[in-house]
Amino acid sequence: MADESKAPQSPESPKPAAPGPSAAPPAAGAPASLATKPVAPAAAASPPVQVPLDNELSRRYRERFGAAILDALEDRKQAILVVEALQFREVARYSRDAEKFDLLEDFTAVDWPRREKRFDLVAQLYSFPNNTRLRLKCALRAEEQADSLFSVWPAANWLEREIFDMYGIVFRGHPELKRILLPDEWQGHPLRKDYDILQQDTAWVRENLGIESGQ
Amino acid sequence: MNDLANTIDDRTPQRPDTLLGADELVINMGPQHPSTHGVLRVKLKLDGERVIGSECVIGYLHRGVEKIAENRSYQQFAPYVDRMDYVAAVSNGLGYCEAVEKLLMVEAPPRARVIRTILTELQRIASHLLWLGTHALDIGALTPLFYCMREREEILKIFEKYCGARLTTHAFRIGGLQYEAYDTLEKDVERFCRGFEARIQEYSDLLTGNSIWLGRTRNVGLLKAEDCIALGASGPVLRASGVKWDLRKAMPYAAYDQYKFEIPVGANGDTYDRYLVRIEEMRQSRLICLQAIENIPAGPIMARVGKVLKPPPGEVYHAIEAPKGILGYYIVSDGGTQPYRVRIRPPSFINLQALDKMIRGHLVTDVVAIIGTPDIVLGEVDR
Amino acid sequence: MMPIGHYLFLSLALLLIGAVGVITRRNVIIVLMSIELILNAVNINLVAFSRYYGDVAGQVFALFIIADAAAEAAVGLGIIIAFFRNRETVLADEMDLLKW
Amino acid sequence: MLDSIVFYFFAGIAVLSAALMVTRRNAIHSAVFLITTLLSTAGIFLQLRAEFLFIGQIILYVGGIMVLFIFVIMLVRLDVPLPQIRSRARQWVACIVALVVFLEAAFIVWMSQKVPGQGLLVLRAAPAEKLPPNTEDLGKSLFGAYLLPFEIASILLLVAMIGAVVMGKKRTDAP
Amino acid sequence: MNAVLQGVLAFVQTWWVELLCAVLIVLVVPLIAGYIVLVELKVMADMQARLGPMRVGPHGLLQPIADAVKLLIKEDLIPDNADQFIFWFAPVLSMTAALTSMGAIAFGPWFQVARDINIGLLFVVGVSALGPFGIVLGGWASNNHYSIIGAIRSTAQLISYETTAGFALVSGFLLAGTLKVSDIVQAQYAGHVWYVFLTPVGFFTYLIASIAETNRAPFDLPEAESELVAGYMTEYSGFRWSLYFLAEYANMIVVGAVGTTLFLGGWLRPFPHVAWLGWVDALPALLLAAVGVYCVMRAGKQPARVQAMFMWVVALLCIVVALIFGLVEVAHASNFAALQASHSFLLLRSMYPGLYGAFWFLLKVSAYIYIFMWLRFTLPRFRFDQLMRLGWHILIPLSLVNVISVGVGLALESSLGWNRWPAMILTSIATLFVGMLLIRWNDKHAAAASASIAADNSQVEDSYAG
Repeated sequence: MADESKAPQSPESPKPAAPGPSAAPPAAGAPASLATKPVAPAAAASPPVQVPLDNELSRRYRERFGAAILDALEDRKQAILVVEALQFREVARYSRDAEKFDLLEDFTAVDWPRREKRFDLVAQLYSFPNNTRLRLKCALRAEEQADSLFSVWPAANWLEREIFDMYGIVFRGHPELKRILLPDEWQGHPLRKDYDILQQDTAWVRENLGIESGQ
Repeated sequence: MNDLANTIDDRTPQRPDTLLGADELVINMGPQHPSTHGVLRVKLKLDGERVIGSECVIGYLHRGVEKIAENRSYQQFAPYVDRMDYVAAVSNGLGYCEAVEKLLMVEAPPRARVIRTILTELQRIASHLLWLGTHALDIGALTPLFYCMREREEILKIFEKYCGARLTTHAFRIGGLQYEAYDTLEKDVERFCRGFEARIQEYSDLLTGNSIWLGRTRNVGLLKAEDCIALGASGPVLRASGVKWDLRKAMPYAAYDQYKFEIPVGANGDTYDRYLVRIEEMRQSRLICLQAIENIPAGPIMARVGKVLKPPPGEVYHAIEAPKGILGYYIVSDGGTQPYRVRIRPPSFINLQALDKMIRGHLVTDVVAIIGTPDIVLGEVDR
Repeated sequence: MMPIGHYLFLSLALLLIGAVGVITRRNVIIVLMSIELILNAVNINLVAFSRYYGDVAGQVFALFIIADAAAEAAVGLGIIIAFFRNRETVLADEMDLLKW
Repeated sequence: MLDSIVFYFFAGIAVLSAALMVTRRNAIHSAVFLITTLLSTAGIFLQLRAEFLFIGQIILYVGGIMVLFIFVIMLVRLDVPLPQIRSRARQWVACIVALVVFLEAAFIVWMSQKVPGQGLLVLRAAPAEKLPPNTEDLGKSLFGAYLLPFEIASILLLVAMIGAVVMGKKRTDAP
Repeated sequence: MNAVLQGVLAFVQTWWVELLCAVLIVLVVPLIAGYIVLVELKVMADMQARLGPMRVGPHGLLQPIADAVKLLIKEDLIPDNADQFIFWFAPVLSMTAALTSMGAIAFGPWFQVARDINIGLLFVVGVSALGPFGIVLGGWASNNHYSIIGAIRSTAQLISYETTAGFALVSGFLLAGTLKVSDIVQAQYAGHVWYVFLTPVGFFTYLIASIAETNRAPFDLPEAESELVAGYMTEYSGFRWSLYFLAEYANMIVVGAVGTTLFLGGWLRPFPHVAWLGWVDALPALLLAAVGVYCVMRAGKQPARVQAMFMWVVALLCIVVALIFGLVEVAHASNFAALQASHSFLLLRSMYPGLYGAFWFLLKVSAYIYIFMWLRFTLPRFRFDQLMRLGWHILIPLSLVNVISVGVGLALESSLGWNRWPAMILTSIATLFVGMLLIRWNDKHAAAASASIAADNSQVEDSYAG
């Protein structure tokens, strides 16, 4: 993450309406900002879209993992659990074994460059027996490594490679962590917010494609 | 055998599991290979003609769709999703529009939803037809391809009449539809559906009972239900392995809750089952279309959404049953006019992961027979 | 028709070339091929005499020799394959084990 | 006249390609030259009115045995040139053997000249009309006078086939 | 010098018919092969609800010529690491083998190069057995994995199916009692029956084996496009490629001709003994005339001058040939005493068997090749082990049993004095029964084998990696 230093003047600027860290959607940044949680500021007229989740499911998780469950939310009727990063794999395993969330539907990341914990990992789980979905989230610092979910769901293999490719997040315990969509020698991680949409690895393009620019 | 091996001098390395002890052969299939369905590259490690390992090399078609999404407004991005699974553009559009509608907390009016259902089901048939033709071609049956293209053409003509485009249709808008159904839509769909049953029978006559076809596809590329779920494989691949599960039934969207249809399942999860499941799905889609055109509700086709979409901050995940499997959209909004993050869960990408599991231990010839069965579209795999 | 000596000299030439091949080459497969060549030289002899005496017996024996050559090739190549699998070589002078 | 042209044509090709066969480094090239030799030998058979043997040579030798050779050469990856003879001694041995055999043959030819009318260089062929239809005649002797050798040859082939299968089979016995 | 010249002249004088036939074969076969390709495209199009080539000439009639020109002027590539000599030599070998083997085929009672060769059909089979060398050497010389795999596959396949074809031919030879081509046809004429009716199993095993020998679908694994790109031909282009291509089609003609000669009555017209069917002989003249007239009608509508001119040429050719046919037919049928003395009349009359024989022969060969095409567009491709299983577990035993049963039938005829028909029907039924048993037994084993592969697959240790 050589470009870590560039993060502050990141290209979020093309979005004038982009809120600062304090106004960030509460769900995503939860671990860093427990205090800002009840804000839900902008939509004053309409009911808040994110409400705390308090049902059987979340209680079971809290009971099992205690403080590791940082937050439980419901956003547009979709359940979200925010988990301590170190406990992420354990929670995932518990979800698969005890709560029967047997399908890892999707696994991805979101970049919040202004936050202290920059990356959110987001896993969408689905349970065949109960026909319900659950979203697990955890937040990571820029240089922090995550635990690979590969041992829980083999499906995580390529998904984690893609996250590594696009965000540069390293997964501990992944059998073969290398780029998947971009060429192996590519510099930079395109889905980070500080990677401009026009930016590219011109050196690679020049060398391998024999043209000045891919644009 | 062990002590025999010891009498041999130490220079000779022991490689018992390769043909004649010769080196493993690494064969490169693709990206320019006639049967890899696009720019997929598979490196096959062979012992003789038997596959002992494989690696998919993808990304040749990577365009950074998710990055583009963060720099376009919600409406502007909609045409881009058509370019992912370009043989099922309508389904992609449906998933995206519904996801954004969920994010906006609006719902498309009933008429729009029914028309969406009709077009999406036609698209499913078209996608399966293309799959069937190319898959049969991979196994060496030339003729079904042309029959399939003939029927697909009729569907594409309906699309063309509806929205002017055949392939990348951009048929739907966030909040409903832009175009009212043209006058003879029902009639066209009905004519197609009425004739289609006989056409499916034609393919079945050519393939289903053909003993060469059976020999090539039965017990080839087996994938057990547990493996499917562990690897995230969805859609016809999952159903062929015997899991009776379809998002259209499990979590109905559009207007699927109004129609009766069956979920076909396979018994073994081999190539033949995947073929049968897709054939049966075409029949079911035909039935859905016939039910839908019987009663298209009147009313508006567009919900009230503003010209500028500013969804409240938050996030939503919405998935539909695309022809190839679960097509999911995870959209994060920061309250602005552009999505903060759009994550697309491409069914092809995740189904492709199961390829290695399917082809191990088979012959190279079988790889060709198997490679088509997850029904991958590289535009979607690479995005 | 030419006198039979021509055929005999042709046969002799092939036989000699085959013998040289057997002695000088290290590659067992080429040694085997040289042996085939020798058998072939013998065939020419037999067929020529068969023609010159108007008797079909020579040709019958030539047929037997072809059958024999086929058997020899099959067994020889079988040995080579078995050997190659164990030793990864086909050089005659490296085949020095009586047992493996 | 035509006869001798045909003979020398085929004989020349046979000797030339036989020589090339034992000198090529690449086993496949050797095989190709051996095929050429065998084909021209087949031509000589035809010139000798041994039609059945001609086609037998092509089908069995060329179409069968040589295909087997090429198959094995490809299978064991012998397409790389191998080192030639290590010692000069062998070349000397070869030369001496060749010389000795040649002298022997020349001596026999010289000896045979002494019998009048039967010398190898003057012995002429039986007249063509004396020859019966080749294929039928061959068949009759094979299944008549030579029935026992024929059966033995077929048993030999069978044994060879089984032996080859046994040796060529991949050993899968567990330790 | 003079002596040599005289020798050559004498040679030509004795052998001119044979030489002419040989030259004709070498010149005409490539053209015919080109048109077989066109017919194949058209048949394919017809079966697939399309039109096929339509651009060059009316209904694409000139397409083969355009293709040939394209192939000839294409750049001729030799890969860097290829074995130059063998790469050059292999396609020539294939083509030579295919054309040489035509030498012993009788396209009608006259048209045959090696006329009195008493090994007859065996020559055809033997020389076409050289074809695999062209394939295997070409594949090896290309220095390409696809090519080598294609070459190895094709060798194994050809050797296996040659055995079946050989046994099938033996059953025919047994019935005919000779190897000589013209005698085989005469035997069928004298016996009042085509041998396909006496030994149907022999014919069908030969049919299947011949499809496999010519590498046609569903046995086209050596060049299976979807797996091996183009198999042994992958690295070939331009002229060399077209040599392979021609060899393939020439081989189709060869196997078709062999099958026709041995099982379908060679150049005999259907029911040659039935006098009142004589009007059938007028068919070729009428057909050709019709084609000629059609060409004349279409010539005016051609977009390009060249095309129109070519159409005229084709039309003229057809009509001239039709006229010759007609004249010969008339001369044969008519009985005018006045004409009997005329030299040209006698010449025409003597041409009759040759011309009509060739017509019927080629018609049967075309039907045979049509079966090839039909199967190609209907069936998927075999897998290699299935192909081998079919060859070794079903076809070879079946054809072997068939040889024995034909032998038994002949023994019944000669020693017990049975009629040929009942003897053959009885033995054919017995053979069919054995065939059914074989197929059932094989099905059981095939299921077991594929199940074991499947089991193997699940055992293969894998880490989901990659």
